[in-house]
Amino acid sequence: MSSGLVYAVVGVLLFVLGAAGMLLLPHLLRKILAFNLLGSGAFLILVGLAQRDGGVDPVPHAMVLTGIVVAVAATALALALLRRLHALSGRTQLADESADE
Amino acid sequence: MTASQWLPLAVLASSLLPGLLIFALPEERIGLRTALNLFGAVAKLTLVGVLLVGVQAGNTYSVGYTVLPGVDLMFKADALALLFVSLSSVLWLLTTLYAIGYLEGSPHRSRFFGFFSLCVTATMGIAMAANLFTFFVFYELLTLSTYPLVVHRGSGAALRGGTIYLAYTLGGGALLLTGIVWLHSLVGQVEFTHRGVLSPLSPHYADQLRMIFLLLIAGVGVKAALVPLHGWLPNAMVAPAPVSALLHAVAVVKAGAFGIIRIVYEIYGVEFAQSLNLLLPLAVAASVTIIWGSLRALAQDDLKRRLAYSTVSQVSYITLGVALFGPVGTIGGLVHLVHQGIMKITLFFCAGNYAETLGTHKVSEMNGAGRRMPATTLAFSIAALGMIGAPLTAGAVSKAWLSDGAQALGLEWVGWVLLASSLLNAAYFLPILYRVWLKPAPARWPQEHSAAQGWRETTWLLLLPPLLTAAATLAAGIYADSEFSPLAWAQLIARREYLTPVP
Amino acid sequence: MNRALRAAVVLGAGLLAALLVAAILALPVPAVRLPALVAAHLPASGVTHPVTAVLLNFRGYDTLLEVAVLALALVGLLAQSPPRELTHAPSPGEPVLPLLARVLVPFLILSAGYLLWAGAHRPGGAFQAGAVLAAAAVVLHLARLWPAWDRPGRGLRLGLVGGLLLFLAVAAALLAGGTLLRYPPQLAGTLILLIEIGLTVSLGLLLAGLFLFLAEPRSL
Amino acid sequence: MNDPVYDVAPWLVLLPLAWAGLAFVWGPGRGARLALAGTALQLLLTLRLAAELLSLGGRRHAVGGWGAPLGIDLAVDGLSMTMLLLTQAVAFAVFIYARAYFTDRSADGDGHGARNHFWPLAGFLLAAMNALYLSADLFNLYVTLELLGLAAVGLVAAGGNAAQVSAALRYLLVSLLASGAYLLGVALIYGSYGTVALSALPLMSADAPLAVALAAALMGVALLLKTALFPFHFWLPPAHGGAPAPVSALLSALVVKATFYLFLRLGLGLFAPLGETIAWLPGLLGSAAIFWGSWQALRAQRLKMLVAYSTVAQLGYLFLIFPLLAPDGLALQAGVMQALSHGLAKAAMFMTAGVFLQVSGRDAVADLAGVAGRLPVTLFAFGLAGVTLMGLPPSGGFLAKWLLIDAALAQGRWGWAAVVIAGGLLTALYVFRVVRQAFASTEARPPLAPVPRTLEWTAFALAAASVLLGLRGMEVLHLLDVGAAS
Amino acid sequence: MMSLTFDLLLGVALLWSAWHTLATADLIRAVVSFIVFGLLMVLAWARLDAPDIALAEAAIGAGLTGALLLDSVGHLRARRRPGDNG
Repeated sequence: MSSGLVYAVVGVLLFVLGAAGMLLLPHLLRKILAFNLLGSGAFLILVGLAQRDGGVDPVPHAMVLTGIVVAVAATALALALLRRLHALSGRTQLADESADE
Repeated sequence: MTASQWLPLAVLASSLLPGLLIFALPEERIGLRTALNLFGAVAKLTLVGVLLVGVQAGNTYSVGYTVLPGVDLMFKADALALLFVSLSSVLWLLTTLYAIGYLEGSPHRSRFFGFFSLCVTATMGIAMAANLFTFFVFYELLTLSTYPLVVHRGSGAALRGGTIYLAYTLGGGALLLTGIVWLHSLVGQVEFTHRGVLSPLSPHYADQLRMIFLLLIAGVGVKAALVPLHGWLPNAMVAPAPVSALLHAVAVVKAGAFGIIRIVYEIYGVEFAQSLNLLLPLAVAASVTIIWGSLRALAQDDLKRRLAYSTVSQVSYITLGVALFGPVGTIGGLVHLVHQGIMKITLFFCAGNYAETLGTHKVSEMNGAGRRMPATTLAFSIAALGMIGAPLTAGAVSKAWLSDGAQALGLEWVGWVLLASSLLNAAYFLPILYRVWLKPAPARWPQEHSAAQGWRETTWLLLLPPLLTAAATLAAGIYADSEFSPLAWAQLIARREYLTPVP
Repeated sequence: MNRALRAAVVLGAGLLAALLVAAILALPVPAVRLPALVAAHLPASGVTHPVTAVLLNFRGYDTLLEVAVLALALVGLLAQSPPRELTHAPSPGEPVLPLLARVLVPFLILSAGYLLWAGAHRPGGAFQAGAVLAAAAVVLHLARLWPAWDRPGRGLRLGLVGGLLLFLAVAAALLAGGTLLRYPPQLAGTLILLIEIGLTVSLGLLLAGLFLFLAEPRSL
Repeated sequence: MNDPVYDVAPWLVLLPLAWAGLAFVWGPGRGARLALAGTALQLLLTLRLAAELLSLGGRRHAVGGWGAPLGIDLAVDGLSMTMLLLTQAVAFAVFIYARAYFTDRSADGDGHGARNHFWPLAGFLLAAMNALYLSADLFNLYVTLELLGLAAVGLVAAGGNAAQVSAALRYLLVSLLASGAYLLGVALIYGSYGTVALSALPLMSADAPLAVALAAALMGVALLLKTALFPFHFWLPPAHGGAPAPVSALLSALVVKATFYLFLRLGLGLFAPLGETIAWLPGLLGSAAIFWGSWQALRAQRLKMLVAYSTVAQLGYLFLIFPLLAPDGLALQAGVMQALSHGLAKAAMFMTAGVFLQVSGRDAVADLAGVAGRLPVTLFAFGLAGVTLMGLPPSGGFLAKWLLIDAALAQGRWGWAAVVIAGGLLTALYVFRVVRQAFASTEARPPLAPVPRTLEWTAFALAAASVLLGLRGMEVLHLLDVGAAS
Repeated sequence: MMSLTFDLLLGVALLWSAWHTLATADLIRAVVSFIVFGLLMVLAWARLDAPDIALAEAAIGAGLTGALLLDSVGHLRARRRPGDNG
């Protein structure tokens, strides 16, 4: 088993953990953390799978660099929204139901 | 573009363009709006006259536009189309005059006349549609453009009536669409053609074709107010009088009846429809409607509702004529399309006049109205007698041809239906005539209009249209044998449909 | 969220994990090998470090859009930062010692410059350099040597999106010649360096901005 | 590698990015004119591109000159061209509207956040959509999806009140989860085939590795989440119904179409062999969306919520095409026609809702009584848009419905035809719920704020376009027939 | 197989820190776990011969994101209202 494959499997577990966390955890900050775990999992899979035979593949490296920047951008926006929501309503969770009104 | 192409389009445009312009007019531009209305109506009449001469000479007028592969928006001004077109355009002119007088001083007139013109355009499109797709387009357009007229007053009753109207007509439209697309998927696009287009299909499809027939007839049957699809018509009577007159006596219900004619004659073909055993059920449905409508009319005290049920009954004469396999019945049905229109619009004009001048809406309030409003009442009486089928009126001609057609087929029960219907007609019209002419007038009318003083019972704009249509009722009866009568035109159509000598 | 739904999510997650692991263990050898292609075209790319070549040349278009994502996030974030409330409790947490910051920051800036320069032929480049610059700003802020940012002025706004606009300008100039981001081989190295310099500044500002526009105002 | 004809396609991405950036530099609330000029230019370029496509066929543009699989390819065919046209046309109209909408005196609680940041965010949004339609590379598509998602979220949140922020957060989290799933799919594809260029990937047959099937499932679910297909629709109504009217118009008309397009593109191409076996599923979900969305629209108290739920329902139609896809092409034509006409009509509808809101300061359906007499143009626009949504002739929606029923009946699939018909009637129920209320006469005549005519007439123009589209069906289908460049 | 053992250990550490990030009750601890996770990711990238990503992860993934998260937690804490649970 190559390192690539090991990290791909770890990536799978991270992704699934993050996805479950995004769905199950009520606190918005946790959801944001979970999203970052999920993203890291996907990055690991991308690079790990591409390098499962041991060689180095620069293409997924570039993709992951792109992905990391996108992730931090999304995280910052999410945190800004969370802080705004907290400031306006004191809430740190989304209402359970998408009520009509 | 040749004349044969632009003439049908011009007929459409002569009401569409004024309608669109009227929408844009501010409320207070009364003069310009009236001019536009009348210009459109007169222009349309002129164009229709040109078409009539041309079609009688054997010219064909058609124009098409491809919308989707194998689906065309197509117009054709043939003899049958012109029967409906000329009826509608003559009555449009009269109703426009009437409406100008009727709505004087009321709000939202630009909107009213705009949609009114759109309705007429839709009617023209229905009449001149050359295939089911085009027919459907204008059929739904008619639904949509009538709705604002039904709810025009914005009262609770008007809104309710509008909702019921939509529920029926949109539902019917959905059935119609299903039938049309089904047919389309079987045979592709079919143009309306004399003697139908489906007979070459293999017998394998007979069951599907019966289902499609049911869907199509149910779809147009809503507007034709076939029982049990008639429920919208009495409720739509909340609309202002000109709307009831033109749309619910002429345009909308006739659009349904006209659709039945097109479907039976020019999609299925009468022979083929007969071979699928479709005509007898249709005749039964029409007969039931005739009797049921009359019975319900008897029970109504509200004049417009009584007239509405009378419409339910009378429009089915057309369907009945169509369903009577044979040229004589056909002629009866076709000619009734025109005759019923003239007569029923007269009645609605008069009902509007009574309501406007005296504030009477109920039959029971009409005692002695004849002496107060003799001209209106005269027109009303002529039309009512026509409806009953009294000699010398248009109604007599229709009924005679219909019962002859039934006899030719040996369908004795149809004769009984017609007789019963005439008796019922008499039962709900004659008491009114008795009241208005012979009973003493009350001391006070429910809501007498102060403007109508002196010898004039109302303004000439409200009086002229019913008098003219009443005169036409008589003329169509007395001069039925002349060359340009509706009857002659119906015979021309029947000749082309059956390709057999017609009496 | 009710219990059944939670159980379903956990179950689904487990199933997905099992399937994914099974799938990646059974993966066949891919038909296309990009590393060979990258190596083959590296000489024409204008740089010698393969990742930089992919990032700014072969897949430079991705990078262009990615910078847009970052700029966009900042715009979205600015829309969320309410007017500063000055009556605010002191921020929690231990401030980093100013002395450390004074030592660290020059070092960070130097290393950013190095990363930018090195990116052409070894690991590093605009992203890392920009990130290090941003880190320097964050450290300064935590050491209370640099204030949080309020509404940006026009100069700062220009700095924030300048890198993107420069990148766009190069792309547009090249597109005017026929193909998007097709560098003439002899100019490729120069143009990439130009873009990277612009990006380093803007990325540094953008990444720092993500923090500084959100951060608590701290007394200096 | 490139056509001898100069390729304008990449400008459709560069231009909006450029004016978005410049608008940001200009400053808060500025840049409207720049945006309008840019969008007008984009519209012209799109028209030129469409004309070229009709005469020369599909296009492919190798970014950087490298070509797939090393580089990224842009590709235009009939399908993407129709979507590009829709995007620029609707955006142009909405921008004219937005310029008049975001004035200092707008008293509708939308705040200044929306006004201050609308133009840059809208530019990024437009760039994202254009880039998505042009891209032929799975990873590049991921970046465009992120750009699109963040721009949309930013626009929803920009108003800055609690409901908007909450809706935006929900939208953002859904969008991020979906993007993550999509990215995992890309990783699996790259692992399986060593490339992410659509042109270099083989069509995935039934005996493809498990990883590929999983990738298809992950990417499919991701795109359904972003397109808000029932039952993934929960985020849409608060986001679309809560945002300022111009934003709602952009989101409902365009943004969900972009992810639908990608779903369709992958379903028709890459995953077609895999997709055929489960094509009934999107159809089924689409049907559920039609019924659920319509039902909720019927119950909604606020007009914008009603329109937002209508989007949920109308999106359902788009997915009805999947079980009906056949070589006759009817279902695909129906889908594109529905996407176009819904795009025009829904934008118009949200714009009319914005007019009502600006004029009366209220948004409840019940408050619309008597509007018919006072805002006839706006009500007319609403009605015309409603005609398209109901699928009544002669609108584009009617053509879509006709094609869809035709496709269903040609295959003897009665159930789907029945859903289409029933959906049309349900739509009529909620459309006329509004129209009826507008016609109601009312004693109370609360003062109405004057409304810029631009607002009324841009909504009207889009609504009229959605109806008139029904007369230009042939042009759309001709364009759609243009295949991809090899 | 030294390296494989290291990879497996690192994998376990990654998963453990990730789990801790989501499961720990205290938000500050969760964020600290996340920063630890980020630093472990740097190692993972290094093991995957991806120094570029490792650099970016260190600066952005662990550093900047961590700082952002910490700042936000502080912000939420400072304004927490009664009855609002972390």
